[in-house]
Amino acid sequence: MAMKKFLNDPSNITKELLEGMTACYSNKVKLVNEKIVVRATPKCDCKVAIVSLGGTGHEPAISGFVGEGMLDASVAGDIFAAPGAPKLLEALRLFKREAGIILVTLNHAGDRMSANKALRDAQKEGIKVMEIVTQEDISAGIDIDPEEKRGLGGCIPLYKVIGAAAEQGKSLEEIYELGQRFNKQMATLAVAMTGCTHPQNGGVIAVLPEDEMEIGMGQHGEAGGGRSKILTADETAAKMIAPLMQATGVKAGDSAMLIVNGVGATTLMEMFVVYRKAAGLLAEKGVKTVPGICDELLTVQEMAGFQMILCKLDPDHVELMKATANSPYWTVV
Amino acid sequence: MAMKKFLNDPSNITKELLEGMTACYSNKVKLVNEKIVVRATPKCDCKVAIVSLGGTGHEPAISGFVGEGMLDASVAGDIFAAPGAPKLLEALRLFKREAGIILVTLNHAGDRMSANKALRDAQKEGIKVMEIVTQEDISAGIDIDPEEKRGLGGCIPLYKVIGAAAEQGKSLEEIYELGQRFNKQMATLAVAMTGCTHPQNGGVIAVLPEDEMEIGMGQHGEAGGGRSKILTADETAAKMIAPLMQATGVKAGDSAMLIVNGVGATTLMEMFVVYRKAAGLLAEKGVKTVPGICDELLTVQEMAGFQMILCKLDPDHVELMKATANSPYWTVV
Amino acid sequence: MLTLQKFKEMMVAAGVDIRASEKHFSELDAASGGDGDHGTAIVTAFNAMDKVTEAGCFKRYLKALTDTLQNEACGSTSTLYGSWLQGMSDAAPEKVTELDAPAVATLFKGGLEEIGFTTKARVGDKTLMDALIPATEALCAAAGSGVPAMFKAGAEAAQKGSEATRAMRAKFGRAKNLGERSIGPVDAGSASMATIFTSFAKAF
Amino acid sequence: MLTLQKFKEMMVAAGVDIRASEKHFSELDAASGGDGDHGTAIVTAFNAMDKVTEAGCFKRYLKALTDTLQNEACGSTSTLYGSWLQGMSDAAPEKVTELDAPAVATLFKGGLEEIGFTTKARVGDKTLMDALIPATEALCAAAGSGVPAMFKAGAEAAQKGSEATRAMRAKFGRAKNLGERSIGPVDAGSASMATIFTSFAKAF
Ligand SMILES: Nc1ncnc2c1ncn2[C@@H]1O[C@H](COP(=O)(O)OP(=O)(O)O)[C@@H](O)[C@H]1O
Ligand SMILES: Nc1ncnc2c1ncn2[C@@H]1O[C@H](COP(=O)(O)OP(=O)(O)O)[C@@H](O)[C@H]1O
Ligand SMILES: [Mg+2]
Ligand SMILES: [Mg+2]
Ligand SMILES: [Mg+2]
Ligand SMILES: [Mg+2]
Repeated sequence: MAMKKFLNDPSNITKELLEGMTACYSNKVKLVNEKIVVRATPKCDCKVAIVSLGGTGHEPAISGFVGEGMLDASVAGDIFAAPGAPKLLEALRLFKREAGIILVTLNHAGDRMSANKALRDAQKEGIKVMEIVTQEDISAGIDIDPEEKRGLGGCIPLYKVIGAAAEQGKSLEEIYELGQRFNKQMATLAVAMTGCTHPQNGGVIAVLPEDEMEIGMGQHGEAGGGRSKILTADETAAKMIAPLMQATGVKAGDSAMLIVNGVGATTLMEMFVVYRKAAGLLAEKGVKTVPGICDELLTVQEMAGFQMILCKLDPDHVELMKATANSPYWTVV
Repeated sequence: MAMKKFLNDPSNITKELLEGMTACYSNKVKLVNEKIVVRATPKCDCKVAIVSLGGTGHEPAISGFVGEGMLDASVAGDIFAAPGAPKLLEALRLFKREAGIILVTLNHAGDRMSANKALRDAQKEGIKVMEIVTQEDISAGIDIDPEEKRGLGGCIPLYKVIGAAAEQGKSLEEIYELGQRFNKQMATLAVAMTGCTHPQNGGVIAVLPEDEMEIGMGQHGEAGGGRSKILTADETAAKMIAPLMQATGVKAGDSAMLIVNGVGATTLMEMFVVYRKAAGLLAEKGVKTVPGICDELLTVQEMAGFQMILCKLDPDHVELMKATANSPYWTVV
Repeated sequence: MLTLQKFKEMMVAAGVDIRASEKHFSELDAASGGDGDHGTAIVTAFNAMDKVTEAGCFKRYLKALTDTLQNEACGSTSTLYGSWLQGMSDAAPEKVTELDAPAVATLFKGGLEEIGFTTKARVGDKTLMDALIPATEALCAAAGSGVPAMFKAGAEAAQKGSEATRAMRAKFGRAKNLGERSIGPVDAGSASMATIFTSFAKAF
Repeated sequence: MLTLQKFKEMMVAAGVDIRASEKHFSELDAASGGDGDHGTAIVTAFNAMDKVTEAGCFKRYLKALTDTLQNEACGSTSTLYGSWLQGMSDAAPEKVTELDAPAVATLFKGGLEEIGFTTKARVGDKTLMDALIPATEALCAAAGSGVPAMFKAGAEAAQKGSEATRAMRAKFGRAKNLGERSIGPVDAGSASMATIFTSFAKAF
């Protein structure tokens, strides 16, 4: 069966998509060194730079969040594959500065190995960089070793918070502290209903039976563990928000941000229905939700499903969420 | 086969999705009279109001474009069904004002019939309203009677232009003039690769053979006419941009905006690849593209495909595109 | 004679038959290149009309149907059926609960006239008008033979009109861009309209 | 003796065999709960290495392979194979184009040591280490029997190690969240590693 995707030579996908994105949003981003997306207008190098890395095929993430008040650079690998260490090192060199760099790494084997190698090399070259690793997928358990938790869409609100802090001129240590605090107070759970097609090899990833869904699906269709018959939107929302509340520890009076991150084919219509129920359950418990997001942020090709991301917010995080942002896919006036 | 969607009672979808959207973006929009989405903070009634109507199931459209610098209200019907005339009349009453109202209607039978009826009734009540009908789908031909052309995603950039003009305090006649001028200079062409499922009755709309795509597909999976074997992204882009250029009449030196509106399952990755080629072809002809959009704006459930929208811009349109906007799904800093 | 009570029973009967064919109407809509929801739309319309409790007279009952339907139904059905019922209500004499054959003809003539202002579609355009126009004409032509014969004639003409849409190209509604490929299936709206006239005849 | 020329031929042979099984490796990746791209990744790596023209000596050839691979390949493969080749390059004596059996053992020992710094995975964790560790050990243990015997022993051990991953639960990489359900299929990375050792043995 022919793959139902609009593509040219599969080995050029990453190159072409980055060219397309930067052509479309030419007022916000540009492409340098083939795989590094940076702001069209760089911010003052007196401020801390925020850099992140990741595979492609998850658009708009990660490059779509480069811009004022968000990332300074994203380093792209290839479809579902982290960039190699040399490319990441190149990016760190580009942003070498007194103020320092925060590198955000999602906890996946490939990303971690590239980051570790690049960080060792950067250190040798005297590049000042602190790493924040996101590991917020609670599908394998809430109280397990963070090293066992994958990084899913929670990196995106993290970019927002630390990006805003960097824009305000906060120091490397301050940003690291408030970023880690944010990082530890967020949790994500994913659910899938269909598999997806790998755009380079046409292989189908994560086939699910016709009447089943799976809570706990990973960022690339990797299986999770919570298969069940298809539940209603409200049942699904309830089943996901409960462990997320437990994991983040939100309680009455706390502020929180709820994000429903569509991973592909699931419509915004459905995401709104799910959001409504989950937000209602938070409200029932007395949690104050700040304006959230229903949108595709970090996707898994055309897979049907979504990630529910819950972030417990401290007062400084609430303020940073409101700060101006101007990336292609997260804009705050 | 069970429908692979996150839903509750199918007859409540519209209600629940509107509640979810307005809960999520509570700082921007709110729901009144069950089916009318208005701004959280209304603009001064000394300014012209912009109202539009349409069926649901196309999220984020239309309600996701209510906000500062965009729509004042959207009137929702039900899945793929325009609101009835009484609901639209209610909305027109809510925005009755000296400055007047612009009503944007997409050219679909149901929408037109509701709008015609509501406009007749509004006139009797002394509500000042001028209608702009979008009819920019060139799939049935370029030079045919506009009444034969459907309204597709081109309404969204139109909202931006006239929304910005209204925010600046322009008069009803001025807004109507620049809106119609914009309207007549834009064109849309859609392509689909898969059908979609109607979320209320589970029926499959527009089945396509495994190895075929169709250029000219309508807003609800209605068939178009241009079936072919699956083409590459570049071939598809070239095949679509050529008639769009002809229809809009863009030529060397003109400014234009290019939008790739994903209708459902097609990934942003693919849209970028397509955008890159189409923008390249425009550049080859000497057309100056302003920053565009690759995103899901007006969708057709989980259908794989996209709409390519080309807008020839006059200098005033270029400026209006840059003005601040703050709706949930179109934000300009 | 057509009593208001009987007419209400006919509406209930039509609702039952419409619901029984819901899926079929949606499939016809999709098959001829529409958006596959006509069954959903027409059932929603009948569900709305079922809520009407108004019992005063033909005029007020039909007006109540019009308002409820237009408020609760969406899409083309809302305005088309809204106009049809509105036209009948307008044509109904004041405060009457029984209609003789000529008055029934006037009622349906009024409905057709009003819907004709809402849409430009006529016979041959592959819409519900292909059932409604001949049905109304046959029903009126049979006025001399009494009310039962009128509904019988209406039902036959509606079914024939709907069948004839198979060979037509859609020129209105969502299916119009399909061109040649819309030829083949019966138009969804004409099918539901024919069902309504058939139910009317059976229930009388 | 292993000449640089022969080693290059072995690399080319491995590339041919790896390409022939590309789809198989991706399927194994998906089957055990990974993201279904290991074939794509490992072929990209060999395509990159094919571009290396450096011919000076083992050390420089292996360093060139490392750099090209790390620059062009992405994902886990980039860093894992990068470390392996880097370790071999570091262990190779300067300016040498022929290696005797003990020197070959030193080369592969160096590769294993370096990759061991990059990942904590060891035998039993259902990764490429399940092929690489026993292969390296068997290859080194056979050093007394000459180079051909070394590669033969390496190939056998790699295949056996890879086969053994069937019964294992993934603890590293993308498949790790699958738990029990990762039991059954062979680990993709171990399969490609076993293919490489088998190609080496055949091509020697
Ligand atoms: N402009 C029109 N004039 C007359 N009938 C129409 C028109 N547009 C649609 N119809 C009728 O409505 C039917 C479709 O109804 P429905 O599916 O409920 O509406 P929608 O087009 O809003 O999805 C068509 O089969 C046709 O009979
Ligand atoms: N942390 C790790 N340590 C050792 N090997 C690993 C690790 N992570 C993955 N692998 C190996 O890599 C293989 C998957 O490779 P590949 O699919 O190319 O990478 P990716 O996980 O980036 O998609 C696995 O089958 C496993 O053998
Ligand atoms: Mg991968
Ligand atoms: Mg419809
Ligand atoms: Mg329809
Ligand atoms: Mg993989």
